[in-house]
Amino acid sequence: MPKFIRTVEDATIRFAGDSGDGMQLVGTQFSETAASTGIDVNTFPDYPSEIRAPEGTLYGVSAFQVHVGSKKVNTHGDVVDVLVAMNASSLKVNIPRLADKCIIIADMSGFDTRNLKLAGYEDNPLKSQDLSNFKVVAVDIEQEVKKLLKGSNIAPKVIKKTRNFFALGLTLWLFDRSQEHALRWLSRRFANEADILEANTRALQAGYDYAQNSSLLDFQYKIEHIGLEKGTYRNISGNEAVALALVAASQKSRLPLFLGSYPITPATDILQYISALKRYGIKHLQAEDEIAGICSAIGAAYGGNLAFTTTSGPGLSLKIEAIGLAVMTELPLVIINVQRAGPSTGLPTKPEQSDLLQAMYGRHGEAPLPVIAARSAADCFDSAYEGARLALKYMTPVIVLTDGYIAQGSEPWKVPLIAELPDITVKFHDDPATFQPYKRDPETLARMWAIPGMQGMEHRIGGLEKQDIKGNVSHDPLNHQKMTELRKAKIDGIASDIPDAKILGPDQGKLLVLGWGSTYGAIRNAADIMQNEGHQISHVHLRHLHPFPENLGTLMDRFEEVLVPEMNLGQLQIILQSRYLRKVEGLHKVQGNPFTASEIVEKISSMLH
Amino acid sequence: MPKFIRTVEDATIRFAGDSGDGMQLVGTQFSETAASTGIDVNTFPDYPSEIRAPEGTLYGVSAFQVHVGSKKVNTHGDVVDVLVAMNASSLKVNIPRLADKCIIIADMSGFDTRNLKLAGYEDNPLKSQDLSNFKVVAVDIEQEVKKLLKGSNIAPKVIKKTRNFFALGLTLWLFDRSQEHALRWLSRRFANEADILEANTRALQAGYDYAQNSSLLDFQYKIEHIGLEKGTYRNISGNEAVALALVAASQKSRLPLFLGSYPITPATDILQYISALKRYGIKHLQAEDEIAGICSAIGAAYGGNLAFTTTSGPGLSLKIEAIGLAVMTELPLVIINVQRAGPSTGLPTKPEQSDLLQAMYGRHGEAPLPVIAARSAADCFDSAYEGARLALKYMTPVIVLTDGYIAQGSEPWKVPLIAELPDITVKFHDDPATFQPYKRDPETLARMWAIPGMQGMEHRIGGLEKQDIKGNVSHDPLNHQKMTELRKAKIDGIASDIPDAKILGPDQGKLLVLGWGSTYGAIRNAADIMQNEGHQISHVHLRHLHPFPENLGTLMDRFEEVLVPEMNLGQLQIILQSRYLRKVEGLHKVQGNPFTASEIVEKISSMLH
Amino acid sequence: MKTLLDEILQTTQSVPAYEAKDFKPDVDVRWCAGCGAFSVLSPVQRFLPNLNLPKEKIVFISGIGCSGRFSYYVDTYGFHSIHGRPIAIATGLKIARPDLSVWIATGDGDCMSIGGNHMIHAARRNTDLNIMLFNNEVYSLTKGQASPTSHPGQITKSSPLGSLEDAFNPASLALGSGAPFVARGIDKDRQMMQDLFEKAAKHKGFAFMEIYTNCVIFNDGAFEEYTRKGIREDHTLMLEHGKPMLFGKEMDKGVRLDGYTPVVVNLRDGEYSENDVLVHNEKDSTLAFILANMTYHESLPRPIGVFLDLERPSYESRVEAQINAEIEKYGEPDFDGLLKGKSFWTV
Amino acid sequence: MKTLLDEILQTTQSVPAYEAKDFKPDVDVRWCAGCGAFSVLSPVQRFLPNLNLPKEKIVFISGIGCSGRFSYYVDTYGFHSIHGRPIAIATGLKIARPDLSVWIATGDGDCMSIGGNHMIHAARRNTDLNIMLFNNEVYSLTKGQASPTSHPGQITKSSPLGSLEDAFNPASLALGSGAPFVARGIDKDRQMMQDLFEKAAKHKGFAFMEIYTNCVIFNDGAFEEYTRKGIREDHTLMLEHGKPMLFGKEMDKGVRLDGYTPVVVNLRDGEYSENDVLVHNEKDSTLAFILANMTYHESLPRPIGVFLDLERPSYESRVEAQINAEIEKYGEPDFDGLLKGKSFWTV
Ligand SMILES: Cc1ncc(C[n+]2csc(CCOP(=O)(O)OP(=O)(O)O)c2C)c(N)n1
Ligand SMILES: Cc1ncc(C[n+]2csc(CCOP(=O)(O)OP(=O)(O)O)c2C)c(N)n1
Ligand code: SF4
Ligand code: SF4
Ligand SMILES: [Mg+2]
Ligand SMILES: [Mg+2]
Repeated sequence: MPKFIRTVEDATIRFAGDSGDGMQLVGTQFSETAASTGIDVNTFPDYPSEIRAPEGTLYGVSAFQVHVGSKKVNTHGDVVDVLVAMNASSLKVNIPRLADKCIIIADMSGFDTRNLKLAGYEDNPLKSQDLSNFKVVAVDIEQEVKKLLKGSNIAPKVIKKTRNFFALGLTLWLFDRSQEHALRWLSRRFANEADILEANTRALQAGYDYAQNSSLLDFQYKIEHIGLEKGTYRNISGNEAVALALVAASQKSRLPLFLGSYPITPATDILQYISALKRYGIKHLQAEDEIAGICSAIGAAYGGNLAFTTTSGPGLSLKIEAIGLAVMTELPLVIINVQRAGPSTGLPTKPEQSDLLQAMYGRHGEAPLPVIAARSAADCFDSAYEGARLALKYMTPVIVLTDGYIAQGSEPWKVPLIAELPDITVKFHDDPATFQPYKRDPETLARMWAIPGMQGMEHRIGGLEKQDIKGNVSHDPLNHQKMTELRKAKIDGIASDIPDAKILGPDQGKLLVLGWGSTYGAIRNAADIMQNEGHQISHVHLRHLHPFPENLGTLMDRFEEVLVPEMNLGQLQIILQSRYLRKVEGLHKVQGNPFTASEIVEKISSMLH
Repeated sequence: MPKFIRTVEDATIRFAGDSGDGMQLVGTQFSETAASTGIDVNTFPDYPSEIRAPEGTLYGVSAFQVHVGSKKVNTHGDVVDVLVAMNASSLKVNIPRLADKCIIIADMSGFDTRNLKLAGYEDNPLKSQDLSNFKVVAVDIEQEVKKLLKGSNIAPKVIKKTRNFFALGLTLWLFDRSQEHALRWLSRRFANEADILEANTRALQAGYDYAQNSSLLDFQYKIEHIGLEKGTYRNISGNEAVALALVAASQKSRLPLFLGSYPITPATDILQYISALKRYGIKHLQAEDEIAGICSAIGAAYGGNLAFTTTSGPGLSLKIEAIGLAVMTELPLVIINVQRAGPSTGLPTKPEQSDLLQAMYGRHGEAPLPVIAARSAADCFDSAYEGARLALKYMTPVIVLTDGYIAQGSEPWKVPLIAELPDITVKFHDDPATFQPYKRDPETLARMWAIPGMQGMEHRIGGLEKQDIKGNVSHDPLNHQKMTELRKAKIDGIASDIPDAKILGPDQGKLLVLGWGSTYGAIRNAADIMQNEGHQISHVHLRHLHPFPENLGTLMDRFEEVLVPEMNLGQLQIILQSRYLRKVEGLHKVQGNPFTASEIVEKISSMLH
Repeated sequence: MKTLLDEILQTTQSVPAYEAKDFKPDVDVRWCAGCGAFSVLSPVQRFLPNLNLPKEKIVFISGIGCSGRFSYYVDTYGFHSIHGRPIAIATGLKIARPDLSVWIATGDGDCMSIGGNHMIHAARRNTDLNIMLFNNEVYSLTKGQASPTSHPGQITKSSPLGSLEDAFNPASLALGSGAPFVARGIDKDRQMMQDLFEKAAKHKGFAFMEIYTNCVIFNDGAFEEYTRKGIREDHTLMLEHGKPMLFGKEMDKGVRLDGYTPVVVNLRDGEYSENDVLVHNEKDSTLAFILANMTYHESLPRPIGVFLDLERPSYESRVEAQINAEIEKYGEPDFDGLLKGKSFWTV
Repeated sequence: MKTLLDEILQTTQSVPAYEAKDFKPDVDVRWCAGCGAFSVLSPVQRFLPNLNLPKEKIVFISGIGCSGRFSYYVDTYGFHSIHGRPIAIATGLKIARPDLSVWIATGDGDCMSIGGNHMIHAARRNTDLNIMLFNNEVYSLTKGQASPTSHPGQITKSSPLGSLEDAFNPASLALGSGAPFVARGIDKDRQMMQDLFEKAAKHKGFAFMEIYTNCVIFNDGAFEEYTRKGIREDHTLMLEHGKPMLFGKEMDKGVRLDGYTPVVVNLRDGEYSENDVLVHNEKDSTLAFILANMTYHESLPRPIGVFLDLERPSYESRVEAQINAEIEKYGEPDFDGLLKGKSFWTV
């Protein structure tokens, strides 16, 4: 039947179902299809905190959200335009997220008496007026696939499991995307399981056809291609990007890579990813605890490796003492902290930005180190790579902050060639005659590096204060003052080695929105909206949180007000105020989920009036 | 022979010798005598970092410094007026500390060829012109005591060991103090060792007589009595004061006391002190590590004890994660951190104030808690007691900061009666019908407390975010925001429960010197000097570092400039600037030893001009 | 020296006649269907009435992991702490409050990996704690990484090419640390579990129970040899104090010491009889080592039951004794005197 | 896949003919006169030439404690780390750099208290590290507190009324953790120490050496029974592989198994002969447990020497093997390809 074409700039689709329904899988397929067919995507998986909650329950709902658009979408979408709901519970928990007129694609087989009861529905909402704000497309997918595959030799259990691919087909049609990517994936994945391959392939096709023929769906979305730079692209999550960044930095520096880590949500993926890379010669240790994780990395760094450790809040707290040792011994070390909601165990699966002050100040003694934050999944690559660059160039531990939102969310990433990446040249000191363990490069203030195995430069390092240049243990008062100041000067000096903060929008004006980390997307979109409405506002998003870019102060000075939206109670705010002695307004969200653009728009508006 | 009387306001005497020479002992005797005979004292021991360095070496010198005065002396003295040097090394390392005209009482037997060589002297300095700035009183003490005890049955080894008491006698005479206290101590200590008792007693007397008759000592110091309030006094070190404060708070709150700790310099004394108090029913655990130290304290607090943990920098770093748990579970806990020079192992026996930012901000997640700092040895009692009061009243962990200087230094302390101490009333919730684990006292916002063993109030706490009031695990976004803000509001609210900051000096003026912790003495003395010279400066010394006293901002506003001297690179400065948005000048000393008043005077002067 | 606690806790009420259901709180149990942890929970709830303690005197402390949720599922006092630290927290609690019965629910990661140090020290110190180690040989809550009890070669998300580490043998580690009570249980055998809990409760001191719990999601079937009827009889040696070590479907195999190495002998062919077979003795610490050391030997059955059950004074009882001796010696403490110390003066 | 390290470290120079003095750096040794640590340092310096490695390939890593200073006193690469963590640091170093010979100097507090978790995991994991545990049964650097090897009743600054805790038996703990090489040495017996270091160096895997070192300041005489001539013969059992376990001034006493419990028998009265006595076998892990378990038994001599010396592939060699197998399977890695992944597209 003939359909309208509805051209939109962006749209958000959310696949929701029971944990066993395969929503993560088809969500990923949808987003890969979208991205590879030329539109922008940004995704976020939303698992239940239970490993496998009882079927059909409200807390067992698993979802995967995809935001697609003809320009950079930046976030996984504030509100949902299309909901796929495989059962009653997945409808119910998602209602608050739905946009007006949202299309709800509901699998009626998930709305039987049992499912309704588990969701706490008295009546079937698909049949009531409750959803009158929305457009409901109710399909009994189970029936459809059973019909479709009747007579085949395929087991009923397998047939039932194809419901998600039927739903995928349906949504692919709705967004006018080809089935090719999904088909290719299926044939790769189930190369040796012909019946599963056939069942899913046919379900996918059937879903697509169903949509095409359904009178309920009277339009198709049209989203223009986003004009991307030429190049090779892939979807990438923040955690993958971190792992790849370290691999790339290891290639670039020509140092072996070593990861010492202990599993913790939401950082575990990085360890898992690295653990599969033995064919690339990469070593790792899943240590007995976080302390051993970082200490083993310190040992590997001491041995001349590019060493890193990965963790999340509680693990960072445990690594504090050893970070101090890395500061004192001036060994290169990258510490990746994937922030989650605290304090203590907090909301372990939810993102927050509340480890910034700890990263800055959380060590006993004066122990300064660079702090860097990634703004998006793809930016995790650049940020972690920059962390490695600084660590090796300045002989220092570096903390790189990401968070559960961008770590697990994904977006397209233009894949660089390693040859094109910024230079990381390591030079071990190789002249025994001039070697001194604490002699410094006059420019960077980095100490000389010689590693075990290098002849004639045997020396000893450690956690006690060391004599300037010579590196012997020293209790001399003035030496301690000097070394303390040198360690600080070394880190402060990095300011001249990093790019100026870039202003997105006018150079001056009423309000500067200053952000860091994963709030980038929401702030970007909010700023866009406000700028389009003609407001005199700008946006600066910081990668380098310590030291700050040199121009940051003057840049802030050109605005009447500065707003810092943070997923904490105002941590960057504290640092900025102390450093620049000016009042900064905060917007603080600590709800275990990211800002929406509209929350920021609202705050900006209220400040402008 | 007739002597002059030299009346002074204060004087500093330093007992220095080899580690085996018993300098700590006679230093303590001298200071106890001084204090109990009505003049003020302030002491600081200065051990070598080696356990037992080879005899006679420069790094084997052990010293004990006593500052006495007719008004509060506040510090252990910037420069030394009288040096007791038992050997060549102890003279050499102390020369830089000596005041012009300093009296050097040197034991010539410690300046033989061997000792001179170990000290790196070519010629005997006692016989050269090198010491012409000083007044040298060279006595061959070994000869003197040998002469004295010749014919007695006392072993030569014992006789040699009495040199320190001879020196003590000498100095007691010089300061016109009676030998009574020392004699009493000797007869108690060596009640069962008649020969040692006799030898030391006679050596003490001989030293006293020697001084009286010596033509080299042509004057006696006279120091007026300090007009102390009526009461009972004792000398106390900061570490002892902390231990006693917790004991007192436990009596006052009527809760059993529990200490969970792991040894670490310079905090170990507290653990050792507590471990000897079993007859007072006090329990402690020397745990396997710092983590178990604090965790066992959390367990004891959960069981209804007044629980505390003691540590120093590296140990605080290890306790960070568990502190977060105490914040989340809202259990009362006192964390004593005796700061030492960092980062990492740093200068483990030397004081510093560089853990403030860690105490404030060093936890993952938003985990606010009160931070308190003690200003002097005796003030450790009040500060630690206040820590216990806040912990129990507000159901929160509290960090109390002291440092190696005041922890090991001592001063007279007016001993309170427990009955007179500020009230600490604990009320467990005892009505099962109204019990809710996270229901709060509307005034303090402290949550209700019920402990295992109380019937009908079984409940579960933990590190996951909890539902307001009910205390169930909650992933609700708005609940997390609310709880995060409640935890902050609870701590912020303490501001109204603490005294206003007290200004020492004029209410307004050119310069406010704002300090915290052990810099008190040096700042106090510097401010005194400047105020006496008529400068418009004042001094405020903070006990409460988080939250600040409510009047602090307005108080600062009344001064043109604010100076914050700190033994770090400007940590309070960072907090103040962020909070009050005004420039604060810093004076930063990180040399492993405290400020002298003159360093601060110099800085104030330069700021006033 | 009466404290506030002595007042509020002094009620010496009689213990109600509980049933298992009295220990079931009104919350949903959120483990996966079929999780082995259920098979630990129910014998716990069934044995608790036999503890003969008012429920407010019982505390469950857990760490982080699927096993960590245990403390929500027993209607007593509970503390769901942080990863690896439940034993350290429980140690403080038990010393401070010897009147409580303290139970710990922990996992192979929580107890043996990050919490290893607390485990071995608690064993040495012998505080009266009852440790239930839910050993599923994998990190489950974090979705399937290798644990210190994962076997070499095990494919997990963090060892996709096969684990390269040897596994801890928890019983050996506990014994090597000095634990006086060491046992191994199996989730599927609920009666045995219930008996085991009762024995652990009776034991005044550190009681270490390794419990094989099947994780149906991330390591399903890890213990099938020891749980599946028809197979398990040939692969497990059920230890009983004073009884010869026989096993097998027909109880026709035995364990014998060859020198000091345990070997399996067949009793049917007449070479060996029951008299040649080792007799279990829970009081013999050397035998306990030998038995623990049998773990992971392909040719030997896996011992299940109580390896060792020795009594020595618990740490908290030694603390109490030392305090009482001191108080006896010095009399009622004088706290004002303590503050004054020995060298004071008056003005 | 050549790295910078392959370049700078590739020199295959011959090993100089070192003498002990080549391993003495030009610094003052700052232990107390008479400290047992000296008696470890000198055999180490004497054995190092026999390692047959260029000195730059040798690394000493230490924690904090008097023992921690060790790394300053050997003229090789050295890392004086933080309290309790030398093994964890060494683990990373050895995995990253299997070409190095890695030695750890640690104390009973450093290794057994705060560092206990790293110790047991390193034992299990079997990284090729050589652990020298300076056991002086006290915390010395912090001036005399109880340690996990202090004996019950020991008076220390933190146990002024007598320690209430039982001591770890380091050998049992190491064995219980899975250590393949476990030994006990005594500071006073320098030749034995030197031999022990050579055996440990030869052992490719985790080698755990408990060394009784006398602290003359805070725990003087702790090991006198095992060191003083005329007494020690009756209190120590010097283990030798393949030799019967005889001891005593006249070598007229032996250790025999009674059931599985070791007992002392007198060979003079004719009831028992050398043939009844246990024969040491370093390859038998059950025997090692039995021997370790003899520690602290008043009536039994203290075993000294190598308890166990088993070879199993070291962790770092397994890592290398897995990497090599993967590279063999997949060929030269394509890093640009890795960055692109499997699902990429081009614009
Ligand atoms: C300090 C810290 N590190 C890591 C984690 C993440 N974490 C939670 S549970 C767990 C392991 C769980 O394994 P196990 O103890 O075997 O419990 P199971 O889930 O298998 O019952 C880990 C690594 C954490 N919560 N805290
Ligand atoms: C994290 C941390 N905790 C505590 C300390 C203090 N400390 C230094 S050495 C030591 C114990 C030393 O005992 P041991 O390991 O037996 O060494 P020994 O001095 O007896 O050789 C302690 C507790 C520290 N430096 N760091
Ligand atoms: S993941 Fe495994 S251990 Fe966790 S609840 Fe499910 S079955 Fe049990
Ligand atoms: S204190 Fe003891 S262990 Fe330390 S150096 Fe002196 S004798 Fe050796
Ligand atoms: Mg597990
Ligand atoms: Mg020791």
